[in-house]
Amino acid sequence: MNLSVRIGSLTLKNPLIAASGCFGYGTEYSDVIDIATLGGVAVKGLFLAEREGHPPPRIVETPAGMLNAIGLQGIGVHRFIAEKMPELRARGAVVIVNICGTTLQEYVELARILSDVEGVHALELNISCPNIKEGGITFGCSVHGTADVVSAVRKVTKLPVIPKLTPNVTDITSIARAAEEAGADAVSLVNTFLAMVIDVETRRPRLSNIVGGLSGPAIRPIAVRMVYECRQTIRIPVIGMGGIATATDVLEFMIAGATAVQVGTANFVDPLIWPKLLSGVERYMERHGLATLGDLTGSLDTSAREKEWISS
Amino acid sequence: MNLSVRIGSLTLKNPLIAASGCFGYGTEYSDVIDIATLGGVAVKGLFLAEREGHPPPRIVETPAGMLNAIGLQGIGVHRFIAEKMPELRARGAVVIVNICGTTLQEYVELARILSDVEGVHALELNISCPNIKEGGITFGCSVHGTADVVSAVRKVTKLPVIPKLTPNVTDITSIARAAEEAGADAVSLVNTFLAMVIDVETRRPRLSNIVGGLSGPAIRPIAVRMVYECRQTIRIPVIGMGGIATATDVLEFMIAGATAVQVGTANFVDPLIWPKLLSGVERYMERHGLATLGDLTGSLDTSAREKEWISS
Amino acid sequence: MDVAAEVLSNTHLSSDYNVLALAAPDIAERALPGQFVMVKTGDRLEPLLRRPFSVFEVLREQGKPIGVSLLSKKIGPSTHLLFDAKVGDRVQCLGPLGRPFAPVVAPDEAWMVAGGVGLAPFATLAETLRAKGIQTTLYYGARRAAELFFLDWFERLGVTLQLTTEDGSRGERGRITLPLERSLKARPQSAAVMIYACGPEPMLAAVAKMAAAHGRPSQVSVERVMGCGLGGCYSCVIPIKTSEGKPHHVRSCIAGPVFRGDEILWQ
Amino acid sequence: MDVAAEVLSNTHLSSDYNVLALAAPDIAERALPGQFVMVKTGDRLEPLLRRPFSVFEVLREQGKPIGVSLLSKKIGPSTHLLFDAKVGDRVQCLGPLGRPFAPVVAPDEAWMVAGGVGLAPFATLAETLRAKGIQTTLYYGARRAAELFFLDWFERLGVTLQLTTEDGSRGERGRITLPLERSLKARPQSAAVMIYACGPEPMLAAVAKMAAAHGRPSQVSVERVMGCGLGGCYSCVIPIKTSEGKPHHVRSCIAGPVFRGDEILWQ
Ligand SMILES: Cc1cc2nc3c(=O)[nH]c(=O)nc-3n(C[C@H](O)[C@H](O)[C@H](O)COP(=O)(O)OP(=O)(O)OC[C@H]3O[C@@H](n4cnc5c(N)ncnc54)[C@H](O)[C@@H]3O)c2cc1C
Ligand SMILES: Cc1cc2nc3c(=O)[nH]c(=O)nc-3n(C[C@H](O)[C@H](O)[C@H](O)COP(=O)(O)OP(=O)(O)OC[C@H]3O[C@@H](n4cnc5c(N)ncnc54)[C@H](O)[C@@H]3O)c2cc1C
Ligand SMILES: Cc1cc2nc3c(=O)[nH]c(=O)nc-3n(C[C@H](O)[C@H](O)[C@H](O)COP(=O)(O)O)c2cc1C
Ligand SMILES: Cc1cc2nc3c(=O)[nH]c(=O)nc-3n(C[C@H](O)[C@H](O)[C@H](O)COP(=O)(O)O)c2cc1C
Ligand code: FES
Ligand code: FES
Repeated sequence: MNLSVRIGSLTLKNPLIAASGCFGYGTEYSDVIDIATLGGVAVKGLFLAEREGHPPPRIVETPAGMLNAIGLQGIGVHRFIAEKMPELRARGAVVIVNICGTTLQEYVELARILSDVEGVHALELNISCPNIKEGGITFGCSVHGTADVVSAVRKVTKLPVIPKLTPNVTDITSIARAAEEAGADAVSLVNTFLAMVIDVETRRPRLSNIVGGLSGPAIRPIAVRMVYECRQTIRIPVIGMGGIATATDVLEFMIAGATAVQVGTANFVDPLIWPKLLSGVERYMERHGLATLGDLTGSLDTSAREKEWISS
Repeated sequence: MNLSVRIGSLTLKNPLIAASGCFGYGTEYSDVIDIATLGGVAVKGLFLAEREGHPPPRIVETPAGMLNAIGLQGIGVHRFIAEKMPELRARGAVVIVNICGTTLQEYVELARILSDVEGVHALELNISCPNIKEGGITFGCSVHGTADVVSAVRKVTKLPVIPKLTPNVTDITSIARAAEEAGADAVSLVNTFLAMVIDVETRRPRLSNIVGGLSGPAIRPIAVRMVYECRQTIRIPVIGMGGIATATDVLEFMIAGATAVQVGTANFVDPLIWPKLLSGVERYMERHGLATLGDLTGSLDTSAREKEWISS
Repeated sequence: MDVAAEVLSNTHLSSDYNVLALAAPDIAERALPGQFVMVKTGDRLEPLLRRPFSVFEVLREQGKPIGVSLLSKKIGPSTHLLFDAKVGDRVQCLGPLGRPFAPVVAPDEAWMVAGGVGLAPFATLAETLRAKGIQTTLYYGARRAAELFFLDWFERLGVTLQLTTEDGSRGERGRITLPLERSLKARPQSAAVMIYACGPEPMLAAVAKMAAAHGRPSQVSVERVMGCGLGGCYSCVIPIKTSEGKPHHVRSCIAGPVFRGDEILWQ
Repeated sequence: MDVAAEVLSNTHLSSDYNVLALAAPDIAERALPGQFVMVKTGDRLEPLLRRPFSVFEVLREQGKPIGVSLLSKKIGPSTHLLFDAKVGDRVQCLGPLGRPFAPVVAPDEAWMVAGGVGLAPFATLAETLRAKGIQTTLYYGARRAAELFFLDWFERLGVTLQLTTEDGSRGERGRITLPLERSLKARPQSAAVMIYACGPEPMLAAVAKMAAAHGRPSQVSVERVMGCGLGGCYSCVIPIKTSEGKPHHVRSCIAGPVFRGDEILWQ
């Protein structure tokens, strides 16, 4: 069955993408699964330079979710290209590099560098990391900031440019529209929700960073709504994510309007989730007689619901 | 033990308030518990006129939460005063009336009417209902809208004025500050998060209104963060809510900065939750040698956490 | 009345139907036919909310009420947990709640119309009616023969059975409204009959309209998604006809679940 | 290697300690002392994430590995579920994961220092060491006598025991670092000894520093909150000393959980 989807000039063999920061640099998982079977791999957010990130504790579990404040620890773009890309290329992974800058210039610089790297298939602009001040969130929370980063990066790369939007805004559609108008090939949403957990016995935050980003099934209904809103507003593809843990969740995002989806937290719970999600989607397509995923994306039926004979 | 708290000129015997829309008009629960033992009862959102609300289905369960789109069905302020207030007075409930308007005038009118009603202890301004367009959300999502409603209501009432803030904004602290400057006695937060759930088999929204408001434990970490942020920003009391289901959750909100809390969804799960929450808070106060809740509110310790010998 | 009821037994009737016997004397003592309990299975966050279940049987030991049973059909998390519940487990039960069925008085006859798990409230109703010597017939429709339960039990009680299955594997093939309509046609206007119905809403609508068309009163127990069961959330509303014509939403948990068939504005 | 391991037995050692035997031949075959498994208890959303547990025993039937056991201490949702697990239940186990302990070679001695549930990795390590005829001592500290487990088992294996309890109810009163320090002082520099430690981090820090102070090498198994166990999330980092001096965060799930005591920058 053909489950391929198009994101700008890029064709993914299926709509399942490993979410950035939840799949290391991809190489960590190459013994666990064949990473070439994924639609794509969004690698951990990269800055130009190496970063140590926040001190631990960096995560804490919450009702049906988790909070993280990793602080974008990473090896920096140069070591990534030298140490990780060769294996990713060799394994045939579709690499989407998630880039973070503290300045507009840094995004541009990263985009320039990565555009010449064989095997890099797209750039995801992380303008939405909630737990470091410099993490581009300053850009991602405003229409102008988003437009500035996207158009600046657009100018220097032929790679698909995919700004990743934060849900911590009053109106995500205005940000999505700004991204589209600035030349984005797609938008991905959502990043995590700024949140916190307190240990009442010690009266201290459970994360060293005090606040962190909420992910997992808990946020799914909000993320689905945002994908739906953006689908109504923009024409470019929406890559949806936020709490996907089953094939049903993948379908929910696609019906709401996602062209592809990313899975983060659920990959921690089950690193072998990918084939399960894929076969679940396939079975659904067969059962509903759908030929391509294009028939599914945005197919939400908002006409009045008739009653079913539910209990018989 | 003295668990009383002050909200403006109002003193509550304890910090536990039934959240608006989750406790009917209070009278529905008078056979289940003694509603006078609650710190307060925030009654279902009232407009001037009666409303039929949205067609069912109006709720759907989500991971560790629920979505609702009731659409503020209600009997209107006049029938409320005539039919519900007498019993609420007789039972000694501390009544906080949650008012909703489609126009600024309507809020003012409601405030005028309710100010003269014996037994009405405070006004909670619902400028944050996510699932009806006219539900004041247009006010609640902007600094100016919030300031306008609060100062207009402030002019016509001596009752404590408590705007209820929406979490669906980029910066809740700016809204909170606007409310404070406009003369609010306290702010309550959070209302629900705009969200949606899709039935993938029918490809229809699970709610007739398509979108609804997310509540319950799932949202607690986001709500706690917002209470914490507001506590850092404003001087007036913060009434915290969002996913409180245990005494530990009550304490978490208070440590984050809440002076009082509201409980909504958890009251559906366990209508007898109130004494359990209260005794849990009392036991904690004793264990930690705290004399008043004032010692607890905002007592979050953000200094570096030292390690504990956790597994021995 | 909220009880942490101990599971006394769990009888699987099929791959998705089970009867759960629960120790709850106080609920058993007060439960009337058609009333329900709000059930919380497990102390976890999923399922988060309680779920409404009709009181199926009132369990007695030497005549005195010791508990109630639920007839449950597996469709989601709560009913899965009820299906898998083990003896000794505890299930939180709030109730009895809601408006019960109003029994008729002889010589009026009672016709109970059940669709699938809609059978649940009719065991206790049948007992009440038969105890008053009322002629009682159960019109009972299901998907297949294997999902027609407790037939002997109702027969022993002296209840006349009219059965249909959607696949014709037992009784008449088709929906339960077929034999019901025949009986309504056949019955002389002089002989009074009250029609009770519980099941999927389209069935309730059909039965209510059919009863009205033949000048018969009906009482239907509606199933709405319920958040609280106490009138607190306004999730369970159903549209009722009003004098002004425009529908009015009433809470089926406290104004119902039993309504007069002609009160409801059927979609 | 992710296995839906069947619970073979669940032995409660106290009100909060239990040993869970799991059928997992493939994990058992590959597990090395000090390695761990990522465990998902239940198919629900709470607990959502897996939790790391050391392989306590490798279970064998006629010599061939059939499974592993976990020594668990109840502190939250996952360990509660492990404590309450019933024979026949299934527990999802991913592993074996992480860097194991490096065994010494005779005539070097091995001193294992365990704090509380930190005993877990030392059963398999002791077996390996004793099989190679290495002189092995277990320094084992707990809150009270009732929480000192498997003493006979270690003795039968020929392991010398040095016990402390915080309340003095068994062995020496106080922390395990007391007898350890005495032994370190007493031991002639000529006689090599490797110190292995597992337990709460402050204990690990104390042991590592003590070993270094006496010029002894140490291997410590650290406990960090782990989101994935595979290097994917960067939640489990621990600061390591670097040549430039400024600490470097390494992932304890793949670079550890066993580290050289002198690598770690102890807070
Ligand atoms: C007054 C009353 C009495 C009831 N008595 C019984 C009974 O005796 N035995 C029994 O098996 N069931 C009964 N029900 C239905 C029962 O409440 C649902 O089957 C139950 O809530 C399903 O919960 P779940 O977690 O298993 O599935 P869920 O995931 O909650 O529901 C599964 C699917 O069924 C739909 N659904 C859930 N509840 C209802 C409902 N009440 N009406 C229509 N659709 C619904 C949901 O929207 C969802 O699509 C009764 C309902 C009411 C209102
Ligand atoms: C490599 C490794 C091996 C381990 N081996 C064992 C073992 O053999 N037996 C055993 O009982 N436990 C072991 N642990 C600890 C075990 O992982 C935790 O006890 C478990 O995660 C608790 O889960 P929970 O859901 O019961 O409680 P949670 O609610 O997850 O945790 C309860 C409290 O303990 C804290 N906590 C949880 N995990 C850790 C941790 N790893 N380090 C420090 N604090 C933590 C949490 O922050 C929380 O405050 C090991 C940990 C690691 C990293
Ligand atoms: C531990 C962790 C680290 C993350 N790191 C990044 C990151 O580096 N860049 C980024 O854009 N998003 C990051 N995210 C956000 C995820 O990519 C994803 O947007 C979010 O978790 C929602 O999806 P989920 O619910 O499936 O996890 C991270 C999430 C988690 C849980
Ligand atoms: C069914 C339902 C109805 C609600 N109606 C109102 C309302 O009328 N006015 C209002 O201000 N908030 C309303 N809310 C929001 C709650 O008061 C509360 O802010 C929110 O549910 C978060 O708290 P919780 O997680 O404890 O439920 C409603 C919530 C629910 C679940
Ligand atoms: S179920 Fe809450 S009002 Fe009826
Ligand atoms: S636990 Fe995820 S990187 Fe170590």
